[in-house]
Amino acid sequence: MGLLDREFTEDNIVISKVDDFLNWGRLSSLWQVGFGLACCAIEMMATSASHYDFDRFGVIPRPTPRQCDVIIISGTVTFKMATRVKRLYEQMPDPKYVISMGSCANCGGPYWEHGYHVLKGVDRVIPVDVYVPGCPPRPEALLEGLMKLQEKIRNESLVKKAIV
Amino acid sequence: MNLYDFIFYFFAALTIVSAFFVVTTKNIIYAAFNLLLTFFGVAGIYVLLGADFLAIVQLIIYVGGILILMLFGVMLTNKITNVQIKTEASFVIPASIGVGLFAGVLIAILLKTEWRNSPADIPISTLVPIGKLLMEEWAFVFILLGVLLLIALIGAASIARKE
Amino acid sequence: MQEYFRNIWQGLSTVLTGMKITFKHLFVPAVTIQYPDVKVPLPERVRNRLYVNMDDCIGCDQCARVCPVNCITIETVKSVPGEDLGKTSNGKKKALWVTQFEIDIAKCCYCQLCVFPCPTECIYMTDVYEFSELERENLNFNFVTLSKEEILQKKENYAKLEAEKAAQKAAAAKPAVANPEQKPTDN
Amino acid sequence: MIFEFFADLLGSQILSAIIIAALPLVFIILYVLLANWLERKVSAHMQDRLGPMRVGWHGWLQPIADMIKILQKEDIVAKDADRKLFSAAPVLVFVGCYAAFAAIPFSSAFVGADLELGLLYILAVSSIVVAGILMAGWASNNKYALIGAVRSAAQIISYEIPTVFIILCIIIVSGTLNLTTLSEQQSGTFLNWYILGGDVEGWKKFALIPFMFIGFIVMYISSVAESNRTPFDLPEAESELVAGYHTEYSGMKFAMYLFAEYANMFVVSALVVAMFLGGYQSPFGYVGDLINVPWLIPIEQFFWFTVKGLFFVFVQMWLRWTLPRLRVDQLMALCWKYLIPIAFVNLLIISFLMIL
Repeated sequence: MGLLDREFTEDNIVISKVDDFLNWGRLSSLWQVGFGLACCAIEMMATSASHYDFDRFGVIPRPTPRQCDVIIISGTVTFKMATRVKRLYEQMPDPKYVISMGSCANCGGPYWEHGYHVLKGVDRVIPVDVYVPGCPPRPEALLEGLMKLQEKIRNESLVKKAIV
Repeated sequence: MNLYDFIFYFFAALTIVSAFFVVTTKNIIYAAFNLLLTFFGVAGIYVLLGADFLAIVQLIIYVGGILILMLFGVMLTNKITNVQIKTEASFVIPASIGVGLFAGVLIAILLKTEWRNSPADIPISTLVPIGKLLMEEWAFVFILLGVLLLIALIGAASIARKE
Repeated sequence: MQEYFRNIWQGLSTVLTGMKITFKHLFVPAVTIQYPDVKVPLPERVRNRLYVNMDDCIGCDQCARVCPVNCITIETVKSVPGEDLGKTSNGKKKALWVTQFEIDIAKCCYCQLCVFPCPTECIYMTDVYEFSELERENLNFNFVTLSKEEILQKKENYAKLEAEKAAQKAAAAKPAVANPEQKPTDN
Repeated sequence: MIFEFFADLLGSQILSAIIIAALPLVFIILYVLLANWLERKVSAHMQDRLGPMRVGWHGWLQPIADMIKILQKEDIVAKDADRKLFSAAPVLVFVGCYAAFAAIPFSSAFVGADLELGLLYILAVSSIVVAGILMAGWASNNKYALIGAVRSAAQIISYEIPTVFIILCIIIVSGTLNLTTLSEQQSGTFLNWYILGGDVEGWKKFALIPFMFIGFIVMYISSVAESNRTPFDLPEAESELVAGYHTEYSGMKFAMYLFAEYANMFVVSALVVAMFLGGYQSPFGYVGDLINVPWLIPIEQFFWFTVKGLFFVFVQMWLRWTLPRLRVDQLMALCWKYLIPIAFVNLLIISFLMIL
């Protein structure tokens, strides 16, 4: 993986074409951790099921985090679960992405003020790429979040970003 | 270098190196998996010697059966990976005498054998002659062995039964 | 023995039946809605993203108080006499400048409770559901129409008014209580 | 034969051997890409879904995208894993499947090694796969991986027994273990296929048909079990064992398991095809014979072999999306109480018929 580990300081036409190619591969086959937390997980399952069909985007649930690219935090993250979520995330191989689905995962949702047991937003333990709002979000909203993530991946680059 | 030479040296090296590791490694699982490579190399050499049936049987029985059984035994036995295997010599004098004798016999055989130096030709399969011999000349022994195995099987099953 | 053969028969026949069903479904047209190209029409009273029509908002704070998760933050400044804030669409006269009206949609639980108490029906739920964001701060929607300078000015105006009122009060009360040092602490 | 052709062309036996060995690899890669796409499409359409749609026409680029992505993934070796065995296991598993391709007769012109013991050879090298899976399970240092590996080994070893019985049936009828000879014996129309009694003459042919059919079914069931596919996918049952023996594998090492699994599916299908369904023989006769173009025949044979093999791969996918997973005891009961007695009785009846 020598090529990928190195960060290029200059942009050029070859690298940007390679970039596009590699990004295309990553964005069109985002395998998901088969992992659901709360009521949003039902909606996530509906997204995988026949009517919305996550597989159209190349998303299939894999049982083990070692073979996954994206983890969808679907629902309330309790403190007890937060450690598990973090461990699952750490077990995934790079490059990995996180979709935070629903109000509870975004910022604690209904429990953001008085929930003694709920993590106030999953971004306190793992870096979130896309926040999908909704309580729970419609399957379309999740698909839209996934497409936003794909856009984000499309704009990733091997070129080292200049410090702005 | 001939293709057959190439293959022979490959399998010979595989056999010797992995056999060396089987003896020297302290990890019992490593020993088992190196044994797999040894069996595999020996099977390859059998093929080059024209004993193709023997090679296949070696693979099926030793790799597919006995080795897997050994691995099962090792893996399902409690704490076997923590057992200290003694690798230092304990009976130096008797062992060296025994090894010396064995080595002497081996070397004597090596020196006395008249090695054929004819180039390797593609061997004819031994399958049909073996089948004919088993079914015609040695049919009685063959059936006897089959009965023996059957008895062993039934015995194992009756021992394994709970009631 | 009979049981044994019945088992075999049952096993084979049920597998074949199942395979027949799945094979039929291979040719059933898919029910999939191809989302970005095709969108299902939403039900009429669907509850999705909140929207506030600031033209109608009178800053009554009722929606914020009823919100079960406190995701609405409202701050108002009283208007000074002479300012015309205009009227709402159902004829109510506005009396407050709304200097802050934020809905943290990330916290919102889409219960629609804020919609009912609104006297001017200015807060309502739209059918927009595709608004995922890359940053959480972007989910904190600010509906205030006034610019920052205007807000500052409104606050100043009100402060001035208060100060004037206080000064008047102080002037009226001066003969009674001769204690000018307390004036600054009043504000 | 193709080996001599390359040896003449390049003037080097070693080089031509390497080329011959690489040809199945090309086939495996192309086939895995196709099978992966097919699997997702078949599964989707059986559930009234569409499957991959967003990359290329009906998602035909999906497996390629998967491969590009897997190439970029981090290669994790867990801290407590046994590094050497952990890296060696996927290679061993893939080698086992790949070695089996050597004896598979793709057409009369292309068969890697025309072995007299072809059938037994395929059985023998598939035992290396078992060792590789056990190695993966042990080296991962993960309870799920180990349980999956042990289950897999138990399953494959048990189901080898009915397979061998059915192979014995075929040996008795055909008198050969050579897959090419076996295919040649079934030449002509599909009436000569061994599932329809083969080239045996007279009433025996008709008497053989039901027993050959039973043999075919037993063989197919046990071959599905040997390639660890649903309903016999207990080694990687995701609802109980995370992902079984490849739980800890990521990136290219996992891709090798993926390749090995799909390659194994084709090997067992090819074995069934070569034994019962005419091997590379066309069911009707050849276009090359009709228009008198002899070099067309091997290409047609390759086509027929691939089509038949892919059909049985498709049936495996079909079964996968039809049947639920078996329990361990049911799995063993199916093998030891049903398949083995049936295969054994079948063997006795067929040998009796052939003596008559």
